[in-house]
Amino acid sequence: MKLLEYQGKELFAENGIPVPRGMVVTSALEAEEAAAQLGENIVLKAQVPVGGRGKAGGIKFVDNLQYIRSEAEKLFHLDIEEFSVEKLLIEEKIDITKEIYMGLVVDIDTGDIVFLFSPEGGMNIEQVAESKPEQVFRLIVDPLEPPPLYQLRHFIRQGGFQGKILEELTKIASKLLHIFLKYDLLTGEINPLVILPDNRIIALDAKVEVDDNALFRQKFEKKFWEERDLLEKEARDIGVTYIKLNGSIGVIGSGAGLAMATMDMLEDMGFPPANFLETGGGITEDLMYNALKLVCKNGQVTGVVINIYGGVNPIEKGAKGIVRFVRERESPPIVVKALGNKQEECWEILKEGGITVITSVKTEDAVESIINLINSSNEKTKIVGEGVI
Amino acid sequence: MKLLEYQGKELFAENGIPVPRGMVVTSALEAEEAAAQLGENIVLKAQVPVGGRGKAGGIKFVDNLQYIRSEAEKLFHLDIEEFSVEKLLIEEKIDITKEIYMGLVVDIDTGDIVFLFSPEGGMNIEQVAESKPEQVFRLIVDPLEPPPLYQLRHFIRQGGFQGKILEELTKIASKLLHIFLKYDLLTGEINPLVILPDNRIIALDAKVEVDDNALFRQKFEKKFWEERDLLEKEARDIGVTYIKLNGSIGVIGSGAGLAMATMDMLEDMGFPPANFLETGGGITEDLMYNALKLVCKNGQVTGVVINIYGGVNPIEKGAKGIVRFVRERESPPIVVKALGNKQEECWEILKEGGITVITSVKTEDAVESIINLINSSNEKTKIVGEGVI
Amino acid sequence: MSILLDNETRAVVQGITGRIGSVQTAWMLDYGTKLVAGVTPGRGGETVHDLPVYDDVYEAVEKHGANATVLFVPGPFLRDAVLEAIDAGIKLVVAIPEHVPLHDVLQMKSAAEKNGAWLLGPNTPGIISPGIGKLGIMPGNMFTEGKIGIISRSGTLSYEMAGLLNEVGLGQSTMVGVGGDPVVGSRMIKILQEFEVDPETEAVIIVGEIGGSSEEEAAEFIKEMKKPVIAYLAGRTAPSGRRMGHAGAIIKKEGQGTVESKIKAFKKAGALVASKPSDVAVLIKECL
Amino acid sequence: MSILLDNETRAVVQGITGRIGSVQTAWMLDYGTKLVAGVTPGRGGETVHDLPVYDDVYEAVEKHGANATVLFVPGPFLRDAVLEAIDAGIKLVVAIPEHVPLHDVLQMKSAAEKNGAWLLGPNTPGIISPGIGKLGIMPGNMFTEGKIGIISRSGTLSYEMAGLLNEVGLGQSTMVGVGGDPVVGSRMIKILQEFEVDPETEAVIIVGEIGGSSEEEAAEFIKEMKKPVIAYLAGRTAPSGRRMGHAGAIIKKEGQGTVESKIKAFKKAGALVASKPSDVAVLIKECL
Repeated sequence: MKLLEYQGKELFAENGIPVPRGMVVTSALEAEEAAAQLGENIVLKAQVPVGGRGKAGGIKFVDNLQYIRSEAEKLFHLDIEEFSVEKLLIEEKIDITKEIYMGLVVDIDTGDIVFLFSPEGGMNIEQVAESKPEQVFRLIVDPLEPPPLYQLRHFIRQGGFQGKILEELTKIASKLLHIFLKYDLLTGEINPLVILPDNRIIALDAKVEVDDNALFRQKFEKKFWEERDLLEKEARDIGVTYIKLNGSIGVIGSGAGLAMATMDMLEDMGFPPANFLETGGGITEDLMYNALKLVCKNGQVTGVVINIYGGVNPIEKGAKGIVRFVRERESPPIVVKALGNKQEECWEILKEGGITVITSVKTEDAVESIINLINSSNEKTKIVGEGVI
Repeated sequence: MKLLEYQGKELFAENGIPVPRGMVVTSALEAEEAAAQLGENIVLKAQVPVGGRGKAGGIKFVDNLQYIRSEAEKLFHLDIEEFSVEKLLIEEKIDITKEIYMGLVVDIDTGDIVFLFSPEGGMNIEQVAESKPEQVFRLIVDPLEPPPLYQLRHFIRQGGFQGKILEELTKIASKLLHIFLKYDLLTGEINPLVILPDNRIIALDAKVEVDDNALFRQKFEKKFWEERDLLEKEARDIGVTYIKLNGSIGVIGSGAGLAMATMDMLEDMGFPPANFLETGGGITEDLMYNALKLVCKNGQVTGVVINIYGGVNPIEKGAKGIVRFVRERESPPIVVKALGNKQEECWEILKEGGITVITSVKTEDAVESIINLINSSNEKTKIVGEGVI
Repeated sequence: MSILLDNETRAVVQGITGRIGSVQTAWMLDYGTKLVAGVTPGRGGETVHDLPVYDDVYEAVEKHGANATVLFVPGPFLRDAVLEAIDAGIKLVVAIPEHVPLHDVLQMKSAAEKNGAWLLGPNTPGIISPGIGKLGIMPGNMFTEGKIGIISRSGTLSYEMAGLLNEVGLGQSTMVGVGGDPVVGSRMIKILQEFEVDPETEAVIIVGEIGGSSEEEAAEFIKEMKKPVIAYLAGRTAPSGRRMGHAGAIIKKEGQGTVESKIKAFKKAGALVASKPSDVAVLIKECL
Repeated sequence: MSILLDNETRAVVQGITGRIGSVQTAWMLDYGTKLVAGVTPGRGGETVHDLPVYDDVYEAVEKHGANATVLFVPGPFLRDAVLEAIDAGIKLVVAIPEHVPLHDVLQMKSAAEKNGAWLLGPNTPGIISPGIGKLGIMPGNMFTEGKIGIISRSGTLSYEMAGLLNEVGLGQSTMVGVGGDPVVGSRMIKILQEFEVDPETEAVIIVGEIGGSSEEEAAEFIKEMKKPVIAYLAGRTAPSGRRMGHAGAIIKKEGQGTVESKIKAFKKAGALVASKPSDVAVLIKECL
């Protein structure tokens, strides 16, 4: 779960990392009122859960209060990577002496927590990383023995800082690490972290992503900004993972690998998948019923391949959900390939319900079967049509 | 700093260790009111900062409310090892199935934190430790890597427990360890920790001692129960350590070792010390002045030996304090042995102030000198006395 | 005959008293797995399917010489259970649960590495050595005894792969599910090294997926291997993954983690790459 | 010539910018001590008595090969400063402050032991090797160069002891203040072992106190020693059960930690025991 900038800054401020004075508004009128309290020079920042906001025109500097309202209006009408702007963060404008990069991430490849730091932060940090890799410092953090303050000071000192500024940066690094570990973050990034002319240091941005799997022990408001689609939001409520794609064949798999393999084969056969849907191993009757319903809500779907293995739950429970769905609702052609514990009971239930069952182990048999079903039903429709004419 | 039982139990309760229902009272009348809320069977416990309270009659069981007041009165008139009883803890009486010992202490000899546990707790734990040492289990706790819950479970299991009771004991052990480390305890002991007929587990006593040196970061109310004497309390305010003894020669040393060596020599010469007083290395004029004042408040004092070395502060500062004291107040004979940085300035100041100075390195020279001074002043008194008669 | 899970394996089931733990224990026992005890704190003294239940793993190690564990402990409690097992000296830890917080996974992984323990998962179907036993939730009927090793990031695809091998008469020595999470306890390359020295394994199948660099890393070792390796990779049509902000962009190397990059790495290392699971069975026949 | 503090010692002063740290640095420099830098976080780039001040110990190690440290950091911050020094590879750590929380001492001690570093203190006057240098607050004028080693729990008594030796013409190789707190970083026995193998030390004086078992433990090693050991013990008249100062001097249990028990242990081990400090100078003359 990605936090919006203002939420990330709230988290920073609560944990002692200085941020600019600012307010969150949801209308141009509120923006004007907020600006009046913040002073003559302010910044308007669109709150969207994606990067590249600056380049998309989502940040406006205003040095005259009379333009606030119109500039805010412009931002509220912006769409940034499919996200509409619903909130603005209005902040005092900060004079900057130096921009620094400081961030903690999990390196998925190595399974390490990596503390990254560069004295050359800002918009072009990626270029710095490429052209001056020696200016990006890395510290591997052992989650069982996180580095104490003095090791962080040693780490930050590599950036060429000393004295009071080094001490202040070290304290911020320590707080960022504390936040990262305490709140189960996947990313905790400050770019830029800026030094002011009076040597104060302030986090000018906040990029914070929380581990969804840790939300049971974290008290964040659950706002799932990453879902760009209503169906994807519905999927979470059902308890499955769903990603909408552009093809016409619905796919339900009991594992991500199997679902992806099915998608790949459909693509190869010229019938691209309409979605990715993974149920996980704990398939129940309701879960399968709801998953099918979700897949069929996509109007493009002309057929569905269900490819499942019995895992934690015996497999015949899912079969009941499929049969219930077909009985209760108008359904496109469905082919089910189901194997594993209690597979025979499962097949029996499906056959009694009139569902096409693949008992072989080959996923391509299921893919071929759904294509045949769709083709023959298309032909039938054609014949019926002709008959009518 | 030792906490009283009820303070220790408050600390336990705040941190999730179950304790009996109870109230603290300061009069027999309050005791009666409290008992009325706690039920028919109650226990009255004198609150004093020393052990052996039970044997001294400091605990009374009462099963009839009409006797509460008289029993409480008796306790309030008790003196236990020089401590008068100012507070009583009144608790519900607990039915006990089994008494357990659980405690954390610092082993001064090895510098280890030791977790002690015995399934045979209660009043006779010391006898158990001697006669059945195999029933007292020890776990060395590394302060840099304290044991997690599962290692504590493994430890407690040695006592022969399993299932729900083991789980509950493990949780209490974990909480006790947490308290010990979080609050800078020197001792954190529950004896007895009792199992009730319904398998609940409750801490029936609490022996908690907090490290005085850690009080700057702990928020305990500062009540220094260990001081048995007004002069000892005053010493803390001045910033020195003072212990009253039974002899007649006041002793001031700039280190504990030197002060004790001086005491030993006085004793050997037949002039036992009146006190132990250690200033530490940071002697200032005021500190020395106040220390002398404190030593001379003891009416037994017939002379004072001051034995100091320049440490963190140059030594002449203390000399000024001594001279000021002698000028301002009526003073018994004083001998000063002072060495170290700026010793010559120090001697100069003392001699100008009319103080006997020992410039040799031998403490016995100072001891002999004060004895001679006292003897000659006694003779003078005698002569004067004779003259008067 | 097998790797990691063999005739010396004496396993405990952590979380045996739970609904899933109890059912899966029965299935593992039915399959012939040598389970010696169950562990659930607070439930010591009970029995489940005639196995004694202990309060901690230490007791199972002391009394039964347990050396492996399979965990059905709920996600939030998994970390402590795994750390305990490792602390008790267990050298094969199979962590079945999914939805485990990533920071917990990192801690488990760190502890396993420091103590020289194998950690499979989390989010793994487990490990099965047909004819010996299984520690996990895979349907036993999908596997047969034989000489092909399987390493899989996907549970379901590993079952499919075993089924396809059975059809061409090739059984499996061991199937190791490394786990489907972004970060898992054991890298593919380590498992591959075990299969290379296992006298009873003749060829190895890698069932990979998009994301991460585990396959690319494994390919580095394939270059040195004597045994044939056949890979299948799922996810060609999956939409590209979510980025991790600037920091992710910095540490992520260009051109890694896609099916194309993985295929390229495997081919360069001399492995055969199948375009669908059933092709693996065809390709492997050619190698043996 | 000396133990622990010798001609190879290149020391930093942690807390050099404080009032006491600065004054004591001047005195240590006056005494000829090889100090290479000061350390105070947040004060990097300054100088104190011409010594460069760094923000961390690592930099002093990198730039000057520092291998020892003396700390004048206030008690509450001492732990982190000591842990940093040990982490930076420093092998001789002299912790002067008193009033350090015991739990902090235990952590410092644990870190020193794990990393093979000497920790003297806390609550120590420090260490002095006359003719070479001193890391600590002892008055330099009380010591002279020579061949007697001193181990002391008490700062002031160690000065007295050195002064008494000077009077009979015996200088000191090294005086090690182990610290007056109940728990200190280094046990007497370890220092004794160093003196035994130091070619320039001919005899060792132990200045002990009531409380603890450090003297009794040291006595175990004296049995095996070739060099003569003379002990003096303060506190015969101290009341039992009372802590004598912020020092560790407290008699805990019956028959343990008393002057009598320590004298008995020393005599049994073959050491000479003096009944007052000036007797030590007499006894040592007999041994040499």
